[in-house]
Amino acid sequence: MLETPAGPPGGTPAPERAHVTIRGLSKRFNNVVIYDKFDFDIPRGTLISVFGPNGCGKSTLINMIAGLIPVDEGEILFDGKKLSEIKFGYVFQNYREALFPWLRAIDNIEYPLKVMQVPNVERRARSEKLIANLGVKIDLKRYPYEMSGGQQQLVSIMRALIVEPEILFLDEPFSALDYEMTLFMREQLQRVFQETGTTTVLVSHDLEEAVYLADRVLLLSRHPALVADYVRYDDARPRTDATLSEPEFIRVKAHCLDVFQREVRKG
Amino acid sequence: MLETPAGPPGGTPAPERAHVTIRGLSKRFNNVVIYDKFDFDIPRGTLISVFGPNGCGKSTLINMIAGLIPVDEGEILFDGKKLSEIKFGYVFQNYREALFPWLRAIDNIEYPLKVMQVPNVERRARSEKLIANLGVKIDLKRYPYEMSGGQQQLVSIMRALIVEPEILFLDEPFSALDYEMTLFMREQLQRVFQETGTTTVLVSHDLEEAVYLADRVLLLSRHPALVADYVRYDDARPRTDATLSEPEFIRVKAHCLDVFQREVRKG
Amino acid sequence: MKRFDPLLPIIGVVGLIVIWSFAVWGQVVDPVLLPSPTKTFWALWKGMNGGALGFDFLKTVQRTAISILIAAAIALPLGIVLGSSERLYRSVEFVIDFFRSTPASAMFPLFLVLFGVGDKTKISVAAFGAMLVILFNVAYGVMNARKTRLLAAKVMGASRLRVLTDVMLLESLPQTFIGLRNGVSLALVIIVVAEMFIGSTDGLGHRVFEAQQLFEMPDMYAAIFAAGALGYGFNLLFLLVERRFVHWSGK
Amino acid sequence: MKRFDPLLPIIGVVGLIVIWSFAVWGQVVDPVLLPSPTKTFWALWKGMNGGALGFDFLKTVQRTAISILIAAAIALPLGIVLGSSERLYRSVEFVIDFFRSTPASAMFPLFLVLFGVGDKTKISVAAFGAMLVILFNVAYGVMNARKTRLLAAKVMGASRLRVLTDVMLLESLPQTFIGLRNGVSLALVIIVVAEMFIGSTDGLGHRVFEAQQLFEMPDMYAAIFAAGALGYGFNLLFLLVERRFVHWSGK
Amino acid sequence: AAQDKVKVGVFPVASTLPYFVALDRGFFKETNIEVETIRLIGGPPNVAAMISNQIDAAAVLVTIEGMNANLKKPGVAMYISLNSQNKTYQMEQFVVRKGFEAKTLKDLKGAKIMSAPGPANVTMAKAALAAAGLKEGDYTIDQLDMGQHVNAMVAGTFDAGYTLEPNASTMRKMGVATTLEAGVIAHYVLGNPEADAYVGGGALTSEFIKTRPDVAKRFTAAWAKAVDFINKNPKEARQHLLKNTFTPPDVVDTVPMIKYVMAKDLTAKDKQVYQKFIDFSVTTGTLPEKIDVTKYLQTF
Ligand SMILES: Nc1ncnc2c1ncn2[C@@H]1O[C@H](COP(=O)(O)OP(=O)(O)OP(=O)(O)O)[C@@H](O)[C@H]1O
Ligand SMILES: Nc1ncnc2c1ncn2[C@@H]1O[C@H](COP(=O)(O)OP(=O)(O)OP(=O)(O)O)[C@@H](O)[C@H]1O
Ligand SMILES: [Mg+2]
Ligand SMILES: [Mg+2]
Repeated sequence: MLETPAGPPGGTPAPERAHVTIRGLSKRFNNVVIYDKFDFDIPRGTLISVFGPNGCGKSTLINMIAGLIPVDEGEILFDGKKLSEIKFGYVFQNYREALFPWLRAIDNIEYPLKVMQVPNVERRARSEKLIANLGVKIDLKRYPYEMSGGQQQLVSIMRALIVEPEILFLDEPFSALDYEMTLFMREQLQRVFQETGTTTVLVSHDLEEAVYLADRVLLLSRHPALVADYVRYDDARPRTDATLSEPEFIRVKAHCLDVFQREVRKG
Repeated sequence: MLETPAGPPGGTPAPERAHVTIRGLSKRFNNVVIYDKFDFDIPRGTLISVFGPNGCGKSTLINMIAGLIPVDEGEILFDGKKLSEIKFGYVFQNYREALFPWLRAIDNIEYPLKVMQVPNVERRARSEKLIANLGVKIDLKRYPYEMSGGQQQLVSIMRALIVEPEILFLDEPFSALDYEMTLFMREQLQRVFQETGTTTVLVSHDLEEAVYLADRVLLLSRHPALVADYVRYDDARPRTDATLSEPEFIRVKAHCLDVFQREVRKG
Repeated sequence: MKRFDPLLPIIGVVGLIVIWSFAVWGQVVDPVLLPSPTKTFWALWKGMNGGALGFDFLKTVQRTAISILIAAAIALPLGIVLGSSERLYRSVEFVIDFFRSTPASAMFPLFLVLFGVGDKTKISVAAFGAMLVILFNVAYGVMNARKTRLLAAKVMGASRLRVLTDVMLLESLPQTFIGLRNGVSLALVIIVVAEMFIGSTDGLGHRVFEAQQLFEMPDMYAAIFAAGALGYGFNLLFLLVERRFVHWSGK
Repeated sequence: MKRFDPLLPIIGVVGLIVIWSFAVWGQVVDPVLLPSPTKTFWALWKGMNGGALGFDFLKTVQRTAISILIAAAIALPLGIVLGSSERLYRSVEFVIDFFRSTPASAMFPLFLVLFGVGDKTKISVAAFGAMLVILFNVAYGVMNARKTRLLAAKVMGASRLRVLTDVMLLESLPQTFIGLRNGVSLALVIIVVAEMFIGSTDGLGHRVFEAQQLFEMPDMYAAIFAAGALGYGFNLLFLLVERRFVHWSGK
Repeated sequence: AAQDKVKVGVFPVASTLPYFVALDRGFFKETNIEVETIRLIGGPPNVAAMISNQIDAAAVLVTIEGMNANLKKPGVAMYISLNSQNKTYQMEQFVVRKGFEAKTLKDLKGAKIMSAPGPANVTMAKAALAAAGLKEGDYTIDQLDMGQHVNAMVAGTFDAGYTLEPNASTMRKMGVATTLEAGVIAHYVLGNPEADAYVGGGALTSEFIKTRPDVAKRFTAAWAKAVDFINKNPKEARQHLLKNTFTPPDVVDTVPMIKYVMAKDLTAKDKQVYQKFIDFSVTTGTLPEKIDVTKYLQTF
C-alpha cells in the first residue's frame, strides 16, 4: 500500500467514512465464480478508479452496487440508506443501448430530470447550462441512432451529469470520444467532482486517466476478482498537464502497471 | 505533406497502385452535408489510419466503401473489381450489435468461413490456430451476451481476422480492450499486416496507435469532411516500443496533433 | 423509384384480380359460384352508390371501430402490466390462450345473455377477441424488450410506474402495432360473423348472409370484398400511425 | 420461489373457475345457459373417459396439427422472403390484410367447391387463415430486424440467401413464435367453426354444435373447454420450443 | 296512449310469414302493440334470448328446440300457433342433382347426401332412408350449413340432399336439382304423406304471458288475424316474403307455402299427431325425455 504524506492530520481522514460497504459479496455466472466473498469499501466523496483486465468483473461490480443485477451472496450497504433512496448517475459501457431511441438526444439528457419531476422550464434551463458548460456544439435535436458513436457516448455522459447524483458510475465513459473530447471531458469530470464531491466510480482501461482522476485506484485481478491492490493517489486538485510529469504521478502509475501486469500474466 | 526519404527509389513506389478509388463522393444526412465531392485513394497493400473528431464521418466513410450505406453521389472503384467480388474484414464500431447472439462466440468467429463454405474440420482447425496465435484464454463456448464488453470486442476482431480479407476495416477496434490486450492486439495487427499485406483501414482515436500502425494517416476535418492532411509514416516494420521514442515518430505524431487541433478548434 | 412507392399496394390488388380472372376464365370454379371480377365490382359499385351496401359498410366500420377502441383501451395498460412481470404473465397465460383458442361464435349465446340482443353483444364479442390478441402481443413486446434500457431507467431512479410508461410502453410499441393490426382484423372478422350468425338488420355480415341466402353471388362477393378492403384500410391506418410514431425500429 | 414456477398456470385456471363459479352462484346468467363448473367438468370427464368427446378431441387435434404444419411450411420461407424487401411486402400487403380481414367462414363456399366436403376443406381453410397470420408476423419480424447484424453478414460476403437463412430467419424468430402461437389458435378456431358449420361427423366443433342444438349446455361447455385447453396446450408447446431455441431475446 | 312494446326474435325464413303479415298489414298496431323486430339467426340464439327474457316472443321456433328448452326450463316457449308441413305444404324434402338417376328414395343407394344441419334434421333424413330400406353405409350423409346447400348442389359436391325451402325452389329454378320427395316427416314418421307435421311455430315466453297477460292476448289475436289472412289469401300473403325474407324474387311465386294453425284451433287429433312427432324425437334421442306437448300450447 502506498501511503502519501498529503493526508490530513489526525488519524483517519474525514472523507474516509464509507459510502458504500461491500461485505462477503459472491457472484457466479453459470458456475464461473466472478466474486467470492469480496469485501470492499467506497469512501464518501472520493473518486475511485477501477482498473483490471477484460472480463475480470468491473461492470458486474458496479451493476451489483447499483442493484441492476442480483448478488448471489453478501450485502451492499449505503451508509444507512436503502438502495431505492439513492440517486445514481450511470454511464453504461454499452451506452448505445442504454439511450432511448424514441427520445431526441436533448430529451434523453433531460430524462433524469423528468423522472425527478423537475418542471419543464427548469429542465430546459439546466440542460442549456450543461450544454454551455461543456461547450457542446452537436445538434441535440437528433435521435441517438442518427449520431456517431462518440456523439452517443457524449449524450450518455451528459445524461449522467445533469442530475446531481449521490453516486456516479462511469463505465469506460470516454472510450469512443476523440482525442480532444477525451481530454476535455476528463477536465469536466474533475471540475464536477471538485465542485460537488460526489462519490464516483470510474472504470477505465487508460491507466494515465485512471490515476490522473482518482483518489484511489482499485486494481482487480482476474477470476475470481480479488483486490490486487488499492492504491492511494492524493495529489491536490485541480490536477493539470503538469501533474502528468510529476514524479509521484509517474511512480503511482508505474506501480499500478506493475501490479496489473503481474496479475494478468499470472492468470 | 511530409515526404520521408524511406520510400523506394524510382518515382511512385510500387505499392502505390490504388486499391480503392473514391471520386466525387457526396453524402448528406437530412440536409447535413457529411461529404461533398470527396476524392481519395487507398493504395493497395497499405495500412491507412483515419483520425478525426467525433462525428466527422469516419464510420460513414468506411461503411460507404464497404457498400453498407448508399452514397448520394460519386463513385467508389476497386481496381477493376466489383464490390460484390470483394471479401471484406470488418470490425464494427458497435461490435456488440454486430455479433450474432444466437451463435456461441466460437461459431461467431468461424461464421465467415462458413459463408465461404470452408468444411467444418478446416474451420475448426483455422479457428484453433487463430486462438493459439492470439493466446486467447477466455471461454469461447459462451454466447456474446454472456461476455464482458472487451471480450465481445475481442471476438469481433477474431471474426475479422479469421478470413484473409482483401480489405480490412477496423472501426475503433481496441476501444474496449484492457491495457495489456490493446498492446498485444496492436502487435498482432502489425504482424498480420506484415505477413499478408492486406489493405487495411483503421479508425482510431489514439493518435499514438494510429501513427504506430500506419503507412499513412488520414486526418479528417469536421463537416463537410475534408482531407485536412494525408501524412506519410514510412518507418520499417516491425515497429517496436523503441519506435515510440524515435524522433521521426514523435515528429509525425506531433504534426498530426497540430493539424487535428487546428481543425477541431476551427469548427 | 421511391416516388412510386405509395402505388405499390396496387400491385397486390391487380395480382389478386388477375388470379381471380384466370380462375373464372379457366372455369376452375363454376361461374355461378365465383362471379367474374367485373360483375362483382359492378355489384360493389351499385351497392356503394346509393345501394344498401354503403350503409351496411358504414355500420360495420362503426362497430369495428368501437370494438377496437374498447379492446385497445383495456389491452394496452393490462398488457404492459402483465408483460412487466413474466411470472404474472405465466399465471394468466392459460386464460388468455384459452379464450384466444375458443371460437368467438361459440361464445355468442353467452355474450347474448350478458349484453343483450343489440349491437352491444356484437361489439363486446369482437372487443373481447381483439383484446386478447392485443394483450398477448403487448405483453410479449414488453417481455422481449431490451433489458439495458429498463436498467438505465431504473438506475436513474424511475419508479416502477415510470418504467412502465416511459420505457416498456415504448419498447413494446412495434409489437403493439402488430397486435393492433392483428386485433383490428380479428374484430372485423368477428363483427361480420356476428352480423351473419347472431342476426342483424344491417352491416356487411348481414349483406353477405342475405346475398348467400338469395344466391346473389356477385352481391356476396361484393360484400366480402368490401369487408376485406375495409380490413386493409384499418391496417393501413395503423401502419401510417406506426410509421409516424415508431421511427426507431431495427435501429 | 422459482421451484413453483411451473405451477403458475394453475393460478389462471383456478381464477377462471372461481369467476365462473361466482357467476353461476350469483345467478348473473340463467343456470340453464351457463352450467356450473362442476357440472361441466363432470360432462368433460364423462366425455373424455369413454364418451364421444375423447374421440372428437383427437380428431380436432389431428386436423389442427396438420393445418398448422402446412401453414408454417408455406408461411415461414415466404414471410422471410417478403419481409426481406419492404417494397415487396408493401406490394402484397393488400392481399394479406385483405384475407386476414375476411371471415374464414365467408370463404367456406369457395373452399368447399375447391376441396369438397371432407377434411380437406376444413384443413385448407384453417391452414390458409393461419398461414396469413404467421406470414404477417414473420415478415414483420424480418422487417424490424436489427440492421447491424444484416450488414455484418453482408460485409462478410454472405449471399442474399445466406443472409435470409442465417440472419433474418434467426432475427425474426421471437416474432415468428408469436406468429405461430397466434396462428395455431386461429387454426384451431377455424377448424372448430368449420366442424360446426360444414358437415362433419366428428371433432370438437361438431360436438359443440350438436350440444348447442340439443341444449345440452354442460356438454357444450365441456367441448368448448376442451377446445380452449387444447389451444393452451398448443401454445405451451410452441412456448417450450421457443424457450429452448430463442435464448437471446431482449439481450 | 303509448303502445305496448313487444320484443320479437325473428329468424327471417318463410315460416315467419304470419309475423310479417301482421306487421306489414298493421294488425299489431290495431291492437295497440308496437313490436320490436330483433333479428336472431337460428334456434340457439332465440332460445337463449327467451330464457334470459331478452325477447318476449319468437316468431318461429322449431318445436323440437322449443320442447328441449321447455325440458330445461319449463314454460320458456309457449306455442300460440303451429306450422304444419307435408307433401302439399312443402318444406323439408329430398332433392337430387340433375343427372343423378333416382326415382324414389331407394335409388339413393351409393349416393353422397347432404343434410340440413343439426341432429334433428340428420335423424329425420336417416329415418326416412331407413324406411326406404337403405342401411347406414349404403349412402354417406354430411350435414351442411343451410347457406351452403345451393352452392354445393351447383358445384356437384353431393348427389342428393335433405334440404328445406326456399333452397329447394332455388335449386329447381336454377335447374340444378329436382325434388325427389317432399313431406318426408309426414310420410316416414307420421305414416301418411298428407299428415300434419308440426315442425315449428310461433311462441311466447311464460314470463311475458304472466307479467303482461293482456298484451300477450292482444298479440296472439293479431297473430291469429294474420294466420287467417294467409290461409285465405295465399297469393297476396306470399308477397310479404319478398321484402322480409331471403326469398329470391324469381321464386317467390312458386315457393311452396306451409300451413299455419292457431293453437286454439288444434283438434284433439291434431294434438295427438303433434305429440307423436315429438315422441319420435325422444325415441331417436334428439330429445332427452318424454314431454307433454299440450302443456306448452297457449290459448287465450
Ligand atoms: N450474463 C452473463 N452470463 C454469463 N457470464 C457473464 C455474464 N455477464 C458477464 N459474464 C462474465 O463475467 C465476467 C465479468 O464480466 P464483466 O462485464 O463484469 O467484465 P468487465 O470487467 O467489465 O470487462 P470489460 O473490461 O471487458 O468490460 C466475464 O468473464 C464475463 O464473461
Ligand atoms: N442515420 C443517420 N442520420 C442522420 N445523421 C447521421 C446518421 N448517421 C450518422 N449521422 C451523422 O453523420 C456524421 C458522421 O457520422 P459518423 O458515424 O460517420 O461519425 P464518426 O466520424 O464515425 O464519429 P465517431 O468518432 O464518433 O464514431 C455525424 O455527425 C452523425 O451525427
Ligand atoms: Mg465492462
Ligand atoms: Mg464512428
